[in-house]
Amino acid sequence: MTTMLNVESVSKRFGGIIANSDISMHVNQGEIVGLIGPNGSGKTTLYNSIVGYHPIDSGSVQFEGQEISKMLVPQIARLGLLRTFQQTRIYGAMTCVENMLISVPHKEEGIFALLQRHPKADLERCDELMEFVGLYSKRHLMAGSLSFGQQKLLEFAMALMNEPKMLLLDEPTAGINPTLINGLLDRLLRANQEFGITLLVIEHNMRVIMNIAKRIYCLAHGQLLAEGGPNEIQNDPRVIDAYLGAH
Amino acid sequence: MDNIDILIQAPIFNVQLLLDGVLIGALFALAAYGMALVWGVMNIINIVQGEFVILGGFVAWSLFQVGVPPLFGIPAAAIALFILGYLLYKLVIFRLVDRDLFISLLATFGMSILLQQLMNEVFGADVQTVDTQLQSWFIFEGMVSVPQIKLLAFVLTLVIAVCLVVFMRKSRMGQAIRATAQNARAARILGIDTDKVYATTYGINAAVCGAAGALVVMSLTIHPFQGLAYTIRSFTIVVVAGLGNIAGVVASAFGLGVAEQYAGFVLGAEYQLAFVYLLLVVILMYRSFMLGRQRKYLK
Amino acid sequence: MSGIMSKKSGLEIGGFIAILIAAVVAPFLFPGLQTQLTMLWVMILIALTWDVVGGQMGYNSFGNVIFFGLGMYTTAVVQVGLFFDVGTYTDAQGAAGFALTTGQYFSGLALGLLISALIGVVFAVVIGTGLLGLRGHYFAIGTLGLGIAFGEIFAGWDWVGAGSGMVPPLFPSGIGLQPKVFYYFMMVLLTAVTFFSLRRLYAGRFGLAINAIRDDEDKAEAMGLRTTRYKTIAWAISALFLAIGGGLAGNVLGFIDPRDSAFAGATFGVWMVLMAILGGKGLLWGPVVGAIVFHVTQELFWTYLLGWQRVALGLLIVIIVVFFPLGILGWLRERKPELFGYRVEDEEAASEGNAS
Amino acid sequence: DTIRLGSAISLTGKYSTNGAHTKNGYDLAAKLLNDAGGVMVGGVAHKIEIVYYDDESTPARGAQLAERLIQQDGVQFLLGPYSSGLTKAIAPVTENYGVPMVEANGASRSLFTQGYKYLFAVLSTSEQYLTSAIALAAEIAEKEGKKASDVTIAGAFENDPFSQDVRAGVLADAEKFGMKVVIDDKLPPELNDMSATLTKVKALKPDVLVVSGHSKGAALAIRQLSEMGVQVPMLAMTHCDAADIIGQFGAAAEGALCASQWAPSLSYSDDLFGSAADFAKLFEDTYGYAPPYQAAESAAAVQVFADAIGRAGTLEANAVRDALAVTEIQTFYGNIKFDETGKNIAKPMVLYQVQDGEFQVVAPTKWASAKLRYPR
Amino acid sequence: MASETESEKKKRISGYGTGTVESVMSVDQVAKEAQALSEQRPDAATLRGYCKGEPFVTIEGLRAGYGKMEILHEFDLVVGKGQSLCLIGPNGAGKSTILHSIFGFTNIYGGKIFVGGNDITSLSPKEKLRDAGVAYILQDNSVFPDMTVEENLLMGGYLKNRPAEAKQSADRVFEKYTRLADRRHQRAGTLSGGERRLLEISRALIMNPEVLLVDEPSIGLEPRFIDMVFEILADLQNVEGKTIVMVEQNAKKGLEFADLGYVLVSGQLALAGTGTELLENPEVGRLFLGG
Ligand SMILES: Nc1ncnc2c1ncn2[C@@H]1O[C@H](COP(=O)(O)OP(=O)(O)OP(=O)(O)O)[C@@H](O)[C@H]1O
Ligand SMILES: Nc1ncnc2c1ncn2[C@@H]1O[C@H](COP(=O)(O)OP(=O)(O)OP(=O)(O)O)[C@@H](O)[C@H]1O
Ligand SMILES: CC(C)C[C@H](N)C(=O)O
Ligand SMILES: [Mg+2]
Ligand SMILES: [Mg+2]
Repeated sequence: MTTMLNVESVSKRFGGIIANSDISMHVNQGEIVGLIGPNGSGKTTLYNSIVGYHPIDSGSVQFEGQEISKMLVPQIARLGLLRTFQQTRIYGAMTCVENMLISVPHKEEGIFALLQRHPKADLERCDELMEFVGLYSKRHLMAGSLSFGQQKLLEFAMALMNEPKMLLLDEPTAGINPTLINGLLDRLLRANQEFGITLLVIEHNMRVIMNIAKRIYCLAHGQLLAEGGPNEIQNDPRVIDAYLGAH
Repeated sequence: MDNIDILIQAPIFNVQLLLDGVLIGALFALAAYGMALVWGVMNIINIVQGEFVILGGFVAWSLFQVGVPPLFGIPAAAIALFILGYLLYKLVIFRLVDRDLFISLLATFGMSILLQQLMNEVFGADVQTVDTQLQSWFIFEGMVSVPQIKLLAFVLTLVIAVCLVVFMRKSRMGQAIRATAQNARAARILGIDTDKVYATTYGINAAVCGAAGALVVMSLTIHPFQGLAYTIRSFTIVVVAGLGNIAGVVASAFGLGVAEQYAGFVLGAEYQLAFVYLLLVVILMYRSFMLGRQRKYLK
Repeated sequence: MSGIMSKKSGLEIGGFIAILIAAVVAPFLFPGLQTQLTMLWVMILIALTWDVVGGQMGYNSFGNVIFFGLGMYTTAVVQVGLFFDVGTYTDAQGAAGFALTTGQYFSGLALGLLISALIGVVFAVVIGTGLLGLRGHYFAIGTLGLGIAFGEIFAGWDWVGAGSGMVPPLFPSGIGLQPKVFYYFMMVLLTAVTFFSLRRLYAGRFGLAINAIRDDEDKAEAMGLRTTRYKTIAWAISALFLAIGGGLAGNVLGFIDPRDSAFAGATFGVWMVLMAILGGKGLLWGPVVGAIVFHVTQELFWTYLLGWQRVALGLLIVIIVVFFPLGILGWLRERKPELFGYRVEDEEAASEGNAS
Repeated sequence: DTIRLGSAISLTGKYSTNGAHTKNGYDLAAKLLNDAGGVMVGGVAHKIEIVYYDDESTPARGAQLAERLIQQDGVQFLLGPYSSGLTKAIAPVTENYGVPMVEANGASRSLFTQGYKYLFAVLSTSEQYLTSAIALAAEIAEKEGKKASDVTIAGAFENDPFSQDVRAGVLADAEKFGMKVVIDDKLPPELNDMSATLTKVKALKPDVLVVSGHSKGAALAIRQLSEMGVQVPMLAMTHCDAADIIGQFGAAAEGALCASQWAPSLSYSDDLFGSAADFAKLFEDTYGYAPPYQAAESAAAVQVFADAIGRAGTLEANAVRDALAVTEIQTFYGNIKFDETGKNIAKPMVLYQVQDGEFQVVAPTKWASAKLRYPR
Repeated sequence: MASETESEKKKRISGYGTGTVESVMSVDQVAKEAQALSEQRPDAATLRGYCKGEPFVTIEGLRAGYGKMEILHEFDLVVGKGQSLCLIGPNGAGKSTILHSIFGFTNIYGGKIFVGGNDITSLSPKEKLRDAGVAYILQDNSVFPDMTVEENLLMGGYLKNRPAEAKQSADRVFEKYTRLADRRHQRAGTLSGGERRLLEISRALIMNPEVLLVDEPSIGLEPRFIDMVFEILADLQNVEGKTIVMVEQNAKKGLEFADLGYVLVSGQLALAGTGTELLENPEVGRLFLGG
C-alpha cells in the first residue's frame, strides 16, 4: 500500500491560539480514514493547512510524495487533492449542469483551451454523475434553489467530476436527515470502491464514522490524541474522556 | 523641487501645513464618522454622505440669512439633518438593509443626484458661505495662522468622537446599535427593534454630517454639487481606519488632511485630488497584498 | 449559456436580422437622431463590456471608465501625433493649420484604435494584478478611486491639453462621407463584434469560470480554477472593446474633456453599471436591453423635464435598484425560467422539489 | 411669424448660477424686443422665441443638445451656452450644420483660432481679462523706482478652458514685461480648500496674486486670504461680482481687482435698453438682483441677432451669417464689431477695484471712476 | 417523570447515537413514501389529544413562506404549558420556517398563532419577547462576536428595565456553567462551536421566557456537548417549567427528549405522537431516523 497523503509534525497557531501542534498522520491509497475530535480541536484547521488555505508554521505535507505545504490552493487542487466545506458551497446562480461542467479537472491547459466549448465526454460524465447522486431530473435547475441536502449531494458530485485522487470531506452529514445520511454514505463508499478515491472524513456523528472509516485519528486541543480502528478508538479511554463521553 | 526647498529653508511652513491639514481633517472626520457607522451597522455604503454635509451647510446658511447667529446653525443643522435622515430611512434606506452592498451603493448614488438637484432648485447654485466674524489667531510672529472657526471644528470633532464612543459603550441605544452591527438577526431575537436601531443610526449619521456642513459653510464654501468631494474622502478615511473604529477615523482623517496639504503644496493644487485617490488605491492594494500573504482577502 | 435566445433557433436568427435591418436603416430614417443613435450604440457597448466583469464575474467595477478614457486619449494622441507634435497641437487648442489629408485621417484613426486596444489590454493586466485581489466593495472603491485619479491626472497633464481638453482631428471633408454616418456604422460594427465575441465566450468554459468566480470564488479556487488568470482575462477583454469604443466615442463627441467625457465616472462610469443592472446583469442580453431602455428614457427626460431631468433620473435610479435589482430580464427569468434554459426533466420530481 | 433661437444652457451642474444669469439676459432682451413689436424681417414683424435645453454643465451633452436643437427643434440660430468649455463643444456642431451662433460666454481664445465661420462672440477674449492688471503692476513698479521685471506673480487658475486661457494671457503678459511667475497652480473644479496654495503665497510673497476659478475660486480666495493673514499688494481675480464677494465678505474683499466685460457705470447706450445703467435697473427690477456682466453680454447677443437679421431681411442662414460678419453697432453693453475670426474687437475689458464696499472702475482710464489703491 | 427513567434513557442514546447505516433510500423515494404517510395526517382534534392540560402554544391553519413562495401549507400545532415538542422531517420540509413564523421572520398568508390564549400572529419580535415571553435560539450562529461572553449574556436582558436583574441572572448562569465563567471576559468570537451553543442557550435563560423555540440545538456539536445541551433543555423544562418547541435533525435524540413529536413533510404535518411513540414507529424509523 502506498502512502497518498503524509502529514508530518504540522503546527499552526493563530495569535495565542495553538490550533494544530505537531500533528503527524498519513492516509494510504484507497483508504477511508476518519478524523474526529471535540469542537475547536483543530480539525478544520488541519484541512486548511493541507490544502493551502494558510501557511503552516512548521512541519511538512506531502501528497503522493510531493511536498505541497508551500503550494497555493488551486495548484494543490489540480494535483487531485480536493476538499469540501463545512458549510456547503455550490455556485448558486448557475444550473446544476453548469456547476458540474466547471468542475472538470483543471489540469494543464493553455489560454485558448479556456475559450473552447465543452467536450462531449464532459457532458456525458456530467449526466452519469448526476444520475449517480440522484439529481438527474433537477440538472437544469438553478443550484441555489435546491434544498440543503440536495446541495450537499451536488457538491459531492462536483467533487467527483473533478476526478480527484483524494477527497477531504468536512462534516459531510451535518444537518442532513438521518435517512439521507445513509444514502450519502452509500455513495461515498461506492466512490471509494468504484472510482478508487481515497477519503479523509471529519465527522461528529459516530454512527457515520464508525461505519465507514477503517482507521480513525482523534484530535484534542490541537494535538493528536489517538489513532486506530473504529473499535479501538471507541474504547480508548482517552477518546472517551476527551470526546465521546460516557455511553 | 522648489516647493520642497521652501519647506526646508523655512520650516515654519511645515507647521502651517500640518495645522491646516489637521484642521481640515477635522471636517473630513466628521463626515466620515457616520459613514463608518452606517457601513458597519447597516452594511450600507452611503454615497449621499457628502450631500448631507452640503445640506447641513445650507441649513446653517439659510438660518444665517434670516438673522440667526451663525453658531446656532451647528445644532440646528444637526437636528434638521437627523430628521431628514430618519425620514429617508423610513422611505428608502430600510429597503437596502440586508441587500447586496452594491445595491446600496447605487441607490444612494441615485439619492445623491436627487438631493443635489433639489438643493440646486431650492438654494440656487451659487457658492455660499457664512461669515462668523470669528478671527484668526496668528502665532510665530504672524507666520502661522489658526482660524478660530476651524479650531472650533477641530474641538467639536474630538468632542463628538468622545460622545460617540461613550454613547456606544454606555447607552442602551448604543448597546443595541453595537449588537445589531455584529449580528442583526441575533439582536432581533433578543427583542432589539433593529428597524429603530437602523433609523437612529442613519439619523445620527445625517446629524453629524449636518453639523459638519454647518462648520464647512462657516470655514470654507459650499454649493450644491460639491458633496462628492466629502463622500470620497469619507470613503478613503473609513477604508484606511476600518469599520467601527472611531479613534482610527479621527487619526486617518487628520492624516488625510495633512497629506492633502502637502500634496497641494509640493505637487500643486492640480494633483492634490489625484494624489489622494491614488493613495487610497495604494493603501487598498497594500492591505490586500499583506492579507494575501496569509491567503486572506480584504472583504 | 445564460441568456434569452442563447439557443440557436429560428427566433434568434430572425431577431438578429431584424436588429441588423433596424440598425442599418435607422440613421437614414431619422437623420435628425444620428448622434443620439450613435450614442445608443456607445451605451450598449459600455454596458456590455461592464457586464463581463461586473455582471458575469461579480466584480463590481466603478473604474471601467478608465479604459474608455484611455481609449479616447490614446486614439486622439495617435491621430494627432502621427503627423504633428502633440504638445504644440494641444497648446494651439486645435487651431487651424493642423488639417489632415483623407489618407492621413483614416490611417491615423485605424492605428489609433489599434493602439488603444493594446493599451487598454496592457493597462487592464497591469492594474488588474493589483486590484483584482480586492474583493467585494473594496474592489468597487479601489476602482472608483483609480478612475477619479485618472481623470485628475489627465486634467493636470498639459501635453494632452490638461483641463482644457483635447479636440480630435477634424474629419476630412469633401469625400462624400458624413462623419456622423461613418462613426455610426463604426460603432454598430464594434458593438456587434463585441456582442458576438462575448456570446461565444460565455458559451464556453470561460463563461462558466467567471460565473463560478462570481458565485463563490473560494470554492472555485478550491476546485483548482486559475481564478487570477480568468479574472485578468475577463478584465482585459472588457478593456479591449471599451478602449476601442472610447477611441470612437472621442471622435463622435468631437471634444475630449478629461473629467466630463473621458474619465466621466459620474456619468458614463455609473451609467454603464446602471444600464447593466436595469436590463439584468449577468445575462448576455441584459445590458443591451438596459442600455436601450435607459438611453431612451434619459432622452425623454431631457426633452420634457427641462431642468428637472436629473431629479427624475435620480428617482429612476433609486426605483430601479430598490425595486428591480434583478433587472428587466432577471425579472423575466424569475417568471419564465424556461426561456432561459432552466427546466425540470419530469413533472413529478418538480412538484416535490422541496422535499429532498 | 417667429424667429426660433435655440440654446443649450447650464441649468444644473457646476455652472448653473452663471447659466441662469445667461438665460435671464437672453430672456430679458427677447421680451423687450417682442414688446417693441418684434424684429422686422423683409417688412414682416417676427417675434423671437428661444428654445432651451439643460446641458448639465457638461460638454458632451452640450454638443448633443446643439444638434438636437438644429435637427429636431428646427431652430434657425443658436445662442451660446455658458462657459468656454461648453462653447468649444458646441461650435463644431453649429459649424457643421452652417447655423450661425452668437455667443456671450465663451471667452477662450482657442474658440477663435479654429477658423469657425458661423461663430460670433460679443465679449472680449479671456487673455484680455487681466492684461490691464499686469500692466498696472508694471506701471506701479516703475513708479516706485523698480523695474517691471522685478515684479513677481503668483497664479492659481481653475483647470477649465476659460481659466486656463486667462492664465495663458497672464503668462504672456508676464513674459512681455519679464516678470517672474513664482506660483502656477491649477485649481481642481471640486475645489474646496486653497490653503496649500495660499501657504505658498505666504512663503514666496509675490507682488501680484492672480486667481481665476469662476465664482468658487473668487469666494474661497477672499475668505482664505484674510483667514490666513496673507498679504499681497495686488490681488486680481475674475468673477468677483458673480461671487458677490462684497456682500459675502465685506471688508475682507477690500482692494481686490476684478476683471469685467461690462459695468453699469459705462457710458454706452442703445435704443432698446437705453444706457447701461438703465439696463441694470430694468434687470434688477425684473429678476431681483443686480446684473452681473454675464447677463449683460447675453442680452447683447440677442440684440446682435436682431440687428443682423433685420439687415439681412431674411431668415436664410448664410445671409444672416454674412450680415453678422459686418455688424457694427453700439449697445448698452458696448460697441460690437467682429473681426474675421468672429470675436468682438470693438470693446475693451474693464477692471474694477473693491473700494469701501463698492465696485469702482479703475481701468482703463477712459472709464475710471476712482483711482487704484495700492497696495490693497 | 421519575428521575431514574430519565437517566436511564440518557444512557441509551448519547451524542448522535450509534447503529448501522444499511437502510439506503433515495431522496425521491423518501419524499414519495413520506407523502403517502401524510395522507392520513392528524387533524386538530387529535393534536389536541396529545397535549396535556390547557393548550399553551397553538397554531391554526398556518400558511407562511418567504417572498411570494408558500412553504407551509395549513399547518396546525398544539403544545401544553410545560411540555416539549420536537419537529422532525427531511431537509427543506419547512421545520425552521415554523419557528421563523412563530417569531415573525416570515410572511404569513393565513392562519393564526396563539400563546397563552393571546393571538400573537402579527406582533413584532420585540413584542413577542416582551409581551408573550417567546424566546428563540437560532439554527446558526447568533452570538455577538466582538462582545465578551459576559456582555453577550447581559444582552439577553436587553428588554429588562432594570439592568441589575440581568446581572443577577448572569451571575447565576456563571455559577452553573463554569465552562462559561472561565471565559467570562473572552471575546465570544473566539469560542469554539460548542461553547458558543452553550452561550446561546444560557442567554435564553436570562431572557426568562415562557416559551423557548430551539432550532437544531445539536448541529455541529461534539457528542459530549450534545448531551450537555439536552441536559440544559431538560432542566429548563422540568425545573423551570418552560414550554419548548424544538427542531432537531438528530431525530433520535430529539424524540427521546421531547414529550411530543411531529413529523413534517413538504410543509405539511405527516404524523404526530408522543416522542416515544414516534421513536418506536418502524415507518418513522425507516424514513426519518435512518433505520
Ligand atoms: N482564522 C482563525 N483565526 C483565529 N483563530 C482560529 C481561526 N481558525 C480557527 N481558529 C481557532 O482554532 C481552533 C481550532 O478551530 P477549528 O475550526 O480547526 O476546529 P474544528 O476542530 O474544526 O472544530 P468544529 O468541530 O467545531 O468544526 C479554534 O479555537 C478556533 O477558534
Ligand atoms: N430565506 C429564505 N428565502 C426563500 N426560501 C427559503 C428561505 N429559507 C428557507 N427557504 C426555503 O424554504 C424551504 C423550507 O426551509 P426550512 O429552512 O424551513 O427547512 P428545514 O426543514 O428547516 O430544513 P433543514 O433541516 O435543512 O434545516 C426550503 O425549500 C428552503 O429552500
Ligand atoms: C463670460 C465669462 C465669464 C467667460 C466664461 N466664464 C468662460 O468660460 O469663457
Ligand atoms: Mg470544523
Ligand atoms: Mg432548518
